[in-house]
Amino acid sequence: MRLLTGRVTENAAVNAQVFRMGVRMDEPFEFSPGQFVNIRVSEYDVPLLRRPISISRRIDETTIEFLVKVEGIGTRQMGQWSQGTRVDLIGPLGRGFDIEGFDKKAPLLILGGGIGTAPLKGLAQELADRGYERVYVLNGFKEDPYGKEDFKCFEYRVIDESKEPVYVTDYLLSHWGGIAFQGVFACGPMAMLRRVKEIFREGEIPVQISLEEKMACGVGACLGCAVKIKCGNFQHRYQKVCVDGPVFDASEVIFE
Amino acid sequence: MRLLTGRVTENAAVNAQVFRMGVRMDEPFEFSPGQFVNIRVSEYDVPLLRRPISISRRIDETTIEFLVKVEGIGTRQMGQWSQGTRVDLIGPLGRGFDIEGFDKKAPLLILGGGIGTAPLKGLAQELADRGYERVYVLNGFKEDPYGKEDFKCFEYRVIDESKEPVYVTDYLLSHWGGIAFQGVFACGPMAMLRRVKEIFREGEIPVQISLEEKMACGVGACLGCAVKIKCGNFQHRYQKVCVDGPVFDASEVIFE
Amino acid sequence: MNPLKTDLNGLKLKNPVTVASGTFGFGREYSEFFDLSTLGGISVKGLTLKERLGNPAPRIVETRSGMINSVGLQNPGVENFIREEIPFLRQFDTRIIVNINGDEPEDYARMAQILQRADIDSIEVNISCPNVKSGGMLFGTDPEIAYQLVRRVVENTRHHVMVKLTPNVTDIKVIARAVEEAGARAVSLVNTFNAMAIDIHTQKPVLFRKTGGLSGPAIKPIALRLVYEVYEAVSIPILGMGGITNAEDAIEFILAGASAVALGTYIFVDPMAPVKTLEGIEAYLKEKDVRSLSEIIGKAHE
Amino acid sequence: MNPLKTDLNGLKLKNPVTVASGTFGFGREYSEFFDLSTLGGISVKGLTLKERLGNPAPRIVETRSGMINSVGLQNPGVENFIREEIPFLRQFDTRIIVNINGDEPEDYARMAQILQRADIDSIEVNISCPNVKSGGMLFGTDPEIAYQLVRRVVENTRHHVMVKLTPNVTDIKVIARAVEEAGARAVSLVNTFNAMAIDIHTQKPVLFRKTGGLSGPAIKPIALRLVYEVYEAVSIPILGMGGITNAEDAIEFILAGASAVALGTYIFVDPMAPVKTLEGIEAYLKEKDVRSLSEIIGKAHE
Ligand SMILES: Cc1cc2nc3c(=O)[nH]c(=O)nc-3n(C[C@H](O)[C@H](O)[C@H](O)COP(=O)(O)OP(=O)(O)OC[C@H]3O[C@@H](n4cnc5c(N)ncnc54)[C@H](O)[C@@H]3O)c2cc1C
Ligand SMILES: Cc1cc2nc3c(=O)[nH]c(=O)nc-3n(C[C@H](O)[C@H](O)[C@H](O)COP(=O)(O)OP(=O)(O)OC[C@H]3O[C@@H](n4cnc5c(N)ncnc54)[C@H](O)[C@@H]3O)c2cc1C
Ligand SMILES: Cc1cc2nc3c(=O)[nH]c(=O)nc-3n(C[C@H](O)[C@H](O)[C@H](O)COP(=O)(O)O)c2cc1C
Ligand SMILES: Cc1cc2nc3c(=O)[nH]c(=O)nc-3n(C[C@H](O)[C@H](O)[C@H](O)COP(=O)(O)O)c2cc1C
Ligand code: FES
Ligand code: FES
Repeated sequence: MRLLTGRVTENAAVNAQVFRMGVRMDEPFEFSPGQFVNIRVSEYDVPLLRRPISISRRIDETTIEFLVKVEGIGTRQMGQWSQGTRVDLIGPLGRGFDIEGFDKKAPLLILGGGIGTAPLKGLAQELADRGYERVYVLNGFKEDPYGKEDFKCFEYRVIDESKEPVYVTDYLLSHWGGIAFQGVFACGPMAMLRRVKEIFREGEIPVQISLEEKMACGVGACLGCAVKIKCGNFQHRYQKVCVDGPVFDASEVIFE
Repeated sequence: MRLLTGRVTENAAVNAQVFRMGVRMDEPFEFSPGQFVNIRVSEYDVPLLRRPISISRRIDETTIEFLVKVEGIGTRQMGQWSQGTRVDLIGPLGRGFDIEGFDKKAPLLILGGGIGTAPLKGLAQELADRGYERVYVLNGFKEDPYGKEDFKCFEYRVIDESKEPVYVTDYLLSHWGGIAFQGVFACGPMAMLRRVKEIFREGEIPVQISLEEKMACGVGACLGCAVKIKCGNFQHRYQKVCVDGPVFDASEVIFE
Repeated sequence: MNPLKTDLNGLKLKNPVTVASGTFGFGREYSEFFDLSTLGGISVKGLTLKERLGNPAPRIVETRSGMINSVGLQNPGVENFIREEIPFLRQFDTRIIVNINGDEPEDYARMAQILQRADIDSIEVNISCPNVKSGGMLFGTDPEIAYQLVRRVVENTRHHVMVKLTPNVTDIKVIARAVEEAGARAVSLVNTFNAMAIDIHTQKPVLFRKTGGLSGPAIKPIALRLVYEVYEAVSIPILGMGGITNAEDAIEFILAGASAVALGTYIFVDPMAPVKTLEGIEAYLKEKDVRSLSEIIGKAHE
Repeated sequence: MNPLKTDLNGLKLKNPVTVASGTFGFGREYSEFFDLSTLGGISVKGLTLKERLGNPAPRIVETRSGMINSVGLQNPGVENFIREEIPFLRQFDTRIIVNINGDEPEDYARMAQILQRADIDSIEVNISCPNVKSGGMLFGTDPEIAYQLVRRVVENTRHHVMVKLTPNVTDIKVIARAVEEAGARAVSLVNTFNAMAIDIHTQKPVLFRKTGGLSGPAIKPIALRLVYEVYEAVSIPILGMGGITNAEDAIEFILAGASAVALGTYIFVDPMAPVKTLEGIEAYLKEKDVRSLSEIIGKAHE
């Protein structure tokens, strides 16, 4: 993790709320899928704190892409950045998805919900590059789905809930229930992640979920981004989403 | 005074610290020389308070010009406004220069110091338009003087203190001391205004000085912009720079 | 039924949006921007028995998301106010809240007497002004003095009495309870926080009076916590303020326990803010299908 | 001679820029951004006798120019700290300031004993944490308790003892004098302000623990005033903090009376802020032709 600068290469609307932003870093930038950066929004400090945004995918050696949904004052300003705007970020941050040790020919599942699909793009790309042959992707959106063309995978299904009122987790059970996934990667709303954990609870297969929590430092110093993690049978402790995550083993996370 | 909007028509550097900004208001805009507006700098409220800026002159029925010196966070941002930027301002505010009742053929003096020359441009223009024939203008700058071409007057003298270390008030005494001015208008640093008051103290002629004080509301509600004014022989009271000024009769102002 | 109407224990407001003392003059200036009848109430610039000149300049300095003022209660005195300002304010369909201040506890009682015959809706007893040499905030930090002072005001008036509390205390609940016991019908909070700024070039405090009162968005989180605490401590209603900029802020105060709110500093930034805040609250109630404001007052405590 | 060196009554710092407890972990994270030997001192995350889990999330919420935290003293306990963190920190040429916290006054004395043998430079007695159920801030609001607590710590250690004061009091001078009398060698101030935010959609407080501590640029004007007041009340030196973002802010605190300063929240915004602040102070001293920092400490009082 380092304090780095770059410049916006393009900023394009994906739908009414989401934009795709390319940033060329001033030096080569290494990361693994699922990692994020902490972006300074304004030199005038409104908002004060940096905003954590996942790295969606690599464009070239120095250029990375973000997919951002406008939620409030920080993301709104980022959406207005024109080409050439200077970007000040700390990254890469956190532990991304663990893609070691899987069988290249057995099925893997990627589940995304809304803007949670952002880090999954890079994940799918990486898995494809590494020669995984049977990557299934299932993405759900409340409306205006996007990203279809970006996923490199064996099978891709997108659900537009405004037209087809079904959750990805339900679709999964009813349509892909028979597939013997060897691993699951998920990112999306808490309710979805909780449900994913339940669905795969009894199985032996690893389920990796990417969590969000409010962050101040993004580097592990403030202890702001606590997530409750199992610790022995009846106890818990807190881990930091920013350095111990954002990707966690679903079986360890205590949802409340 | 009203809450009005307009758009930046141009923003050009005058020297390293000063810029000239044109703003076309969304509707015709009336004002008199010496009045000012209170400008909202950022929709994100950094800085929080509006910034008072004199109207330098009229460009056309709806377009006005400002001359702004970069001092801090507010003026720096204004200097970055590109053509088309939306401007939110309250104005016109305050009491400008009183130019009634002078003899069109007798000499009038305008004294400016640095950015204090801003409202004097419009004053000189107005006096010329009204047919005053003998308007003398004397402007002093620490360095990098500007504005020569903008003053419509009978006699114009500019002092660049970086080359000619003399204050306008000294120059006035040594060079124009013999002229029987019927009225004086001055705007500039406090030290200059105080000296102007001293110079003309014994005379009968009216000296109008434009003052600055920190402002919050700009409309007379907060009582923030107090200036000490004589009240009887031994007493004082406070007036508001924003509504009772910014132009005051020098003989009434108590400098401390 | 009007879902916006609210009641500060006898002071009935047609809506919960008021403007804070000292930030709205006597209403004249902002009447040029919008119809003052839009407001639930107007708290006028703090008055004293006799006219006051106020402090020398500089009186204000901006800080991050806030400002410090040391106006020092410049005002025409209560008698001039009654004569010159009430007739103007009465043109509008809104409540007149009269903010009173004194050097001695007895000054407050005197002012209450003088205001007896005046056509006003509430007396706001300011025991929290940090910008005067004597009195002011001092009274608001000692529960015993606060009790006696408010008691005397209540005894001397038929008007609704509200007490304005200072945030510069260890435990605001103690003061709130004291003034409730003394007969206050409502409390308003918060006043400004003692604060200062230093000019690093002159190496002196920026304000002539060295310190002043901090207001604006910066203080909102502390003000909100104080309203939340006071709501649990007393049973009289609260007029909440401190850094409110829009409907969202106002609703936070209402959920914390305020029956009405006041905008202050932010009016300087956007004169239309009180109007927009009112519209936003109205939209929120509609969206949440709330029939009456009272349903959500203090709801964050549930 | 080094114009930057400063002395907190026995705790000698090579320069006045330190980092505030809880905002810098145990130094490991930010050591990846700059050489920690740049700093005058490091105050570590608040410790307790035994390991603490801290509060459930959400623990932080941003406000205008500030943030509220309710971390709740998550820490590994003092023994683990001594074993695992001191060796790391000692690699750097900087002062180690150990922030201690307790549920009972006696906890502090116990921790002081445990720290006796530890290789540290100062103990910062935190009697001002608003984010724990018992103890913490309570001790910092009562001069008598504060006196007794600090006295016991001083009796139990050979180390330099500094006391961290809470701003949530009516009169901070009283507390400052009490801890000075009890033998504190210095005071550090301010800790965070009790504050809250409410989510208007859920209609509940945002933080799990409802309230937390406000820090960041928003509080600077109040913190500065408190430092200014304490400087006039005690003769022990002050470590000043609260919303410092750059050299200009730091110099304001020094002029108000701080012998050294700490950056906190702003490090999250700009990890290089402590380094830039130090450079800026250095440039200021040069520009003003000041030979030693001590010449300008408290200068705004003249
Ligand atoms: C590890 C991580 C990766 C993320 N990746 C992406 C991404 O790739 N694309 C994307 O659009 N968003 C992503 N987010 C969420 C993004 O950080 C928030 O939407 C953003 O911080 C909101 O800032 P704002 O100023 O626009 O909204 P605000 O006005 O601050 O708040 C709007 C809403 O966002 C929530 N929020 C604010 N700050 C955070 C935060 N730090 N974390 C989570 N929620 C927050 C608030 O609670 C509120 O509900 C990620 C968050 C985390 C923690
Ligand atoms: C009636 C009036 C007319 C003015 N006309 C002009 C003009 O035509 N052109 C121009 O360049 N400037 C003008 N000024 C001054 C201008 O308002 C300040 O320079 C500006 O507000 C500084 O804001 P900032 O955010 O850039 O600086 P800040 O960072 O706020 O401060 C920088 C410096 O400016 C001073 N300052 C801040 N606010 C004010 C204020 N409200 N009034 C005076 N000084 C202030 C500060 O004390 C500080 O020394 C005028 C001021 C007044 C009161
Ligand atoms: C310039 C100014 C003058 C004020 N004068 C008074 C006053 O006379 N009486 C009073 O009770 N409060 C006074 N206040 C405090 C406000 O009424 C209000 O309590 C405080 O500013 C917090 O609200 P805000 O953050 O929305 O401004 C004043 C505030 C400001 C900014
Ligand atoms: C996330 C966070 C955690 C903190 N933890 C502690 C702590 O453990 N002990 C302590 O004395 N102060 C703690 N503080 C308070 C800071 O040390 C400092 O006093 C306060 O934040 C004001 O400075 P700032 O505005 O520069 O952040 C914490 C502050 C923050 C923001
Ligand atoms: S955001 Fe600071 S520890 Fe995770
Ligand atoms: S700036 Fe508010 S009264 Fe002049």
